[in-house]
Amino acid sequence: MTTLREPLSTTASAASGDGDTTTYREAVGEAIREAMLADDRVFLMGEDVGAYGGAHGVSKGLLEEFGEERVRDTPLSENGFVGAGVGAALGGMRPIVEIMTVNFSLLALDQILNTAATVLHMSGGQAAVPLVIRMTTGGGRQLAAQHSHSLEGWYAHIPGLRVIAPATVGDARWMLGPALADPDPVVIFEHGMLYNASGTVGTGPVDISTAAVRRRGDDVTIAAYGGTVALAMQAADELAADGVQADVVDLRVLRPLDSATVADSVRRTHRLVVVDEGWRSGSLAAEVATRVHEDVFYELDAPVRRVCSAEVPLPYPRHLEQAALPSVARVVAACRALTGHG
Amino acid sequence: MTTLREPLSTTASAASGDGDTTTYREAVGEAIREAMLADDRVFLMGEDVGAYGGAHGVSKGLLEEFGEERVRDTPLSENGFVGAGVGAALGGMRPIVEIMTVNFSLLALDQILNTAATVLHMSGGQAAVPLVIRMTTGGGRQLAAQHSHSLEGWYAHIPGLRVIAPATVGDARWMLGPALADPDPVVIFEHGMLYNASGTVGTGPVDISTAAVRRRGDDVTIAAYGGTVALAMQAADELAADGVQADVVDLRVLRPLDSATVADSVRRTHRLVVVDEGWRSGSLAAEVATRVHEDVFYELDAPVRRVCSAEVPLPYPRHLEQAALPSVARVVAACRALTGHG
Amino acid sequence: MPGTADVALLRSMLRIRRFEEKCAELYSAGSIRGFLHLYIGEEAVAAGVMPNLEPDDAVVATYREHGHALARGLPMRAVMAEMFGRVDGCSHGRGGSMHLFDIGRRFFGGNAIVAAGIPTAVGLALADRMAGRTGRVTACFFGDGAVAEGAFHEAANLAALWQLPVLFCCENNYYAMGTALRRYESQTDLCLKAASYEIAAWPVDGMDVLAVRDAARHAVAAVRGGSGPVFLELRTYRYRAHSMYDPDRYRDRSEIEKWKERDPIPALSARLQEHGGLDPAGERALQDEVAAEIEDAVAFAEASPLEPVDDLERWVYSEAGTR
Amino acid sequence: MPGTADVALLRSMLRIRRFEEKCAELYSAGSIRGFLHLYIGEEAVAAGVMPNLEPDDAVVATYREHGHALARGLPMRAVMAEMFGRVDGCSHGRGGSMHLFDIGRRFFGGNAIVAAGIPTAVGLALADRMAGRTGRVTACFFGDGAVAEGAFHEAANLAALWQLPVLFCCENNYYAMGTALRRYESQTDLCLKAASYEIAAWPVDGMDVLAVRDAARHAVAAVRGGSGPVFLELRTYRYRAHSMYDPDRYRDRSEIEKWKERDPIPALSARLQEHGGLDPAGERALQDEVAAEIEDAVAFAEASPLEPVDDLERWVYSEAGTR
Ligand SMILES: Cc1ncc(C[n+]2csc(CCOP(=O)(O)OP(=O)(O)O)c2C)c(N)n1
Ligand SMILES: Cc1ncc(C[n+]2csc(CCOP(=O)(O)OP(=O)(O)O)c2C)c(N)n1
Ligand SMILES: [Mg+2]
Ligand SMILES: [Mg+2]
Repeated sequence: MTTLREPLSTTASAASGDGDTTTYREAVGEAIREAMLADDRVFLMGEDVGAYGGAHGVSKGLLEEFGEERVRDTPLSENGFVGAGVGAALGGMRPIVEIMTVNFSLLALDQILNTAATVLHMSGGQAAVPLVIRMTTGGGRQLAAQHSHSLEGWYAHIPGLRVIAPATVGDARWMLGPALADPDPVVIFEHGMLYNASGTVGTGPVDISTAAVRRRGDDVTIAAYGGTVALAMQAADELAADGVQADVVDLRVLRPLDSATVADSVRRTHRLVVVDEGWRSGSLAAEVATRVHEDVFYELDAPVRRVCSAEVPLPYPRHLEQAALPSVARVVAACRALTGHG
Repeated sequence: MTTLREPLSTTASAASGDGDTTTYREAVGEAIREAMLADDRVFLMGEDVGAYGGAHGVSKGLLEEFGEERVRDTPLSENGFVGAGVGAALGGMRPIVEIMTVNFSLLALDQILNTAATVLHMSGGQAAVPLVIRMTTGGGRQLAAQHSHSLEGWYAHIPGLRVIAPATVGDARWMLGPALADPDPVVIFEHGMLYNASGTVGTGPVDISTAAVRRRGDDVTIAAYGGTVALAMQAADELAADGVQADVVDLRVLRPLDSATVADSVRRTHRLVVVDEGWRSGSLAAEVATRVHEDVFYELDAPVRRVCSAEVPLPYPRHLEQAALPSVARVVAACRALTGHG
Repeated sequence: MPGTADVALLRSMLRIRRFEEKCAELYSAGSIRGFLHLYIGEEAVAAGVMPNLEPDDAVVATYREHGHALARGLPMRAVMAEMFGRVDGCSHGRGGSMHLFDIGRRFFGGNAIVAAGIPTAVGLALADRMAGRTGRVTACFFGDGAVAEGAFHEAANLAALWQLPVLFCCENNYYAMGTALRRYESQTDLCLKAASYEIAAWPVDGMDVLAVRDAARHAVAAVRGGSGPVFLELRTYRYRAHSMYDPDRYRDRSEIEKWKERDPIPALSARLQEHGGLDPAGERALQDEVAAEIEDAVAFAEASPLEPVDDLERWVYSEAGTR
Repeated sequence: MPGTADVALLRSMLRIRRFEEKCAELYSAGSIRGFLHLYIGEEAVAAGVMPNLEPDDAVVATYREHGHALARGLPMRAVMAEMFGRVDGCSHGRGGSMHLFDIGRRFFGGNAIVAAGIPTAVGLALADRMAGRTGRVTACFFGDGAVAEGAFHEAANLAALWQLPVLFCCENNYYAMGTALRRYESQTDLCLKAASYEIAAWPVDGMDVLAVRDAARHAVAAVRGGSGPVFLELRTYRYRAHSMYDPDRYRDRSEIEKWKERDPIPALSARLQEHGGLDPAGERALQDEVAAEIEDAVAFAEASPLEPVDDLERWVYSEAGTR
């Protein structure tokens, strides 16, 4: 497990004195707990969020604290309970619906795209859906071809949604509040490899509209999100040992995508590597790259490089899975190729 | 209805003497009929493909000709019957599964991604799925926010699938055969605005691995697919009147995406406009643009431009729907901006 | 003994029928576009169920929902303007025929994905339960075809498991587009599906508006009482094609004619006349009143402006300060 | 009277149990990774159903399918090598525990999306029917949890509507991960779901391998005869946690202990010994034989190479000339 270091700077909280260390898992759980304490309309619903304690242990203890009405174990019925979440949101509640993993979210995608994201528009502005959907994403745990997808890019394509991907313990702790305050549906991606990561909680709320610069450097920009931010940070360390200083942008808000922060960085560095665990073709990285080409083409010394997953359903054996996923080495190599330090 | 003109060149058939004119609808129907006559393993399955004649009239007459076993009306159960198609393909049949429109395909996406596209890999090469899935896509008929999606880009993101988008009557007629011959799953997108288009049938089969250059010009490249190819051709006509000659590339095969043909064109024209009916952020156009930036960055006079749909669920009223969709005027304007003829 | 309530039912059905006949005309004329799904023949269902609901109850419907919108009390003007795509439409013109909304009247659309409104209804009922708004009902209308979708089953189980106040109104018109019920369901007794979730379920003659009204009254009372969901299978028939695109080749004309013999409008009218609840002059007055309302609605819709193109990207996200 | 067939059942269950006990050990040792879902406690189901199937029949299973793979006749070596992710694995090492495949033996996986294998099974049966391969059966295994998924319902309707030769084997172990059946199904009699599609359905004591074998024999015969699908609800219990990640906090130890009293392995062993089908020496020999087979399989798996990294992108598409 990679431990994320402290962000060097975030656009959010005035980096306070709260130096408590906790895990990402606990940070998410605490965020849910706080929201439920603060607002009766908030409840948690999903497969095994209650008696089991959450497939990833996030909601352990919440059933005992809040009871079965507000910590609602559901049947295996992704389309059904996500749809019920949409209805409950229309009915004035503030549901947090957990889809165990992004892999199963395909079963609920109709409800997410065709109803949750769309009903405000097709009702001419009447039917807002203040729904939060959380799901685990990503590979790296040898869960093989059906349990390792990284489909954030698809969700980031859907008008009407806000899509966020907390990569730090602080963001995991503090982005849920603003997500629940948002009048429209928000999808939160939690990378499965992050739950055990520990870091400082800091203070919140964290703003859910902008990317965060996690490290400053003038030679190359590395843009990443979710599970790949840690890779970017490690790559930046390795590069620094060679005298190459990388700016690391944690995209963090995938829709509406804050490409302006990336473009600003590129204006200084003139080089960009985008790291994305999605399959390369049609990846979110393509959107980031395209926007940067569109916006700051003449600032670029070379075309944007992408470090993505190989275009293969993730294989079970570790050596093949690791070869398919973005790695520190591949990020470093891409940066070196751009900076001429190859 | 826009009528597509004859392709100036295709990489396919040696542009034969067959000058028969027919509609896109009839061409698809005839392709299915021919395949069913030629191979007992081929059958058609989907909602209303039989007694109704196909929601878009494509399969009219096939039930009468082939009977209920081979022209199989299904319940409204997209996940179920697409999954049954996967199973039938594993069992040695060559199913053509029709999903009425891409909008409903979300309900079947689990079967498509997690089983159809993945089972070959996760079985270590044993379980090939020779399945063809056809679906109607796109907007333009005032069908509003839930019936007008253009999600080709999502399917083009999925390893294990081949994704094709016939834009001409000839491709509609001749791409099905090779799709059925493919040992792996092929998804075919038919744009709803094309069914009434008429054109010459030509001869086949048409190759399903390469893009087709539909018109030659040296000043700017317009890449488009499916429903937007006709816009690109019209835009090229308008530009020609001003002395700007556009190369029009019909992408046609969206996965594996033949970006090499686009790059080749850009090497001559040094300018690229990508037209895509998908919502702009995370569009297939982003992938095309990114690849061109990656591959021929130094050939470009200016960043690639995208003409996509506005990021809004399509509204019902015609004036708003048209404003949201790519248009000839927007394509022309993008080309003019690039060629300095603005 | 028929009373004014029964005349109101007749009026309700007539409004729907005449409204839709006008819509068909306007479709041919090009004023209405996109998909248009007519409810003609099925009016007794919406007209019979709706009077049992209170303003605080909620309604979820499908793309074939003009009847439900009108019976729920959406002003005909706003519905017609929506058909035209004008700013005074009940969905501000954005939705059209398939997406009629009026949140103030707790009319939650207008969902054009088959069966997709059913989980929404379950969620609305869940919200009522969790917020302690006891006694509220959410009525959800959907077709026979929707029962084949997994979404129906998932939602039915949730509603029954959590004992939620949902009234499932399955409008069985025996066809899903061009596919007859017996050609797509292995077991055509749809009440059995509900029963397999322990949901009380019963069939109702959907061509008899009084039968519908009475059955729905009992069902609504049960749901309101908190004993969990109820499922009504309302057996009815669509006279017209599925949509304006449908060549309607999949059924015999004689089948349609047979159902028309049981048309709920003349049946109720005859009954009322027989029992003295309405005389021919009263009936004529009713017809005239409805015709005038429709004429007024069309004029209203025609006069209503189109939304400015500059507003295209409105309502993708809530406007600041909405909540 | 017990016979050699019954000893074979005992062997089959023992192979599964010991194989999985070894896997749990190897998981702790790090040789097996990812998800590992143990079937321990449920062996009587796969062991009892499988002998009724012929080589031409097909099997579809879930992520909890070691038992089904072994009972179907996949060589233990190939299954163990797959657990290790090695090239000699039955899925060439690509799949791991959740994706065991052997198309030659018509074992179609190993699907780890709950309920997603059910439509596949329906399609396999459809292929048999359309290709005129009468008398073939497709057996589909899935858990109680899968019944809540829409996919089950859509597939059940298709199978019944088209009278396809599918044997639905619902392994009801009363839990979907940590959620008890009564907490997620409004009606816990799962046979009623099947019945609502006109599918013959009956419950079976899944802890009694002879009962399973006999029930499955009748069911397979019915399906083979062409009278459409049959649904068996096999009542059983999982002794271990859902997966190696599961802290198993959601049930009482006493519940587990109660089910263990009905463990099918000692039960059959006792029965065999009582009726003279097996003596203590024979039982010891059986145990030794199984232990030796497992030892051999582990050695085989350990010796099998890893696939070269350069082959990473193989099998995303079929290799030329495959068909
Ligand atoms: C998920 C989905 N699949 C297909 C369609 C296309 N479609 C629209 S209505 C319809 C038939 C629905 O039949 P039923 O539920 O009986 O309602 P009815 O139209 O008869 O009122 C179909 C297939 C759709 N809108 N949504
Ligand atoms: C569609 C889907 N949702 C959730 C999961 C996560 N998951 C894996 S197994 C399981 C429980 C399944 O229970 P059941 O069907 O009873 O089978 P059992 O594990 O008891 O054999 C869950 C929730 C999944 N794999 N697929
Ligand atoms: Mg119907
Ligand atoms: Mg279970």
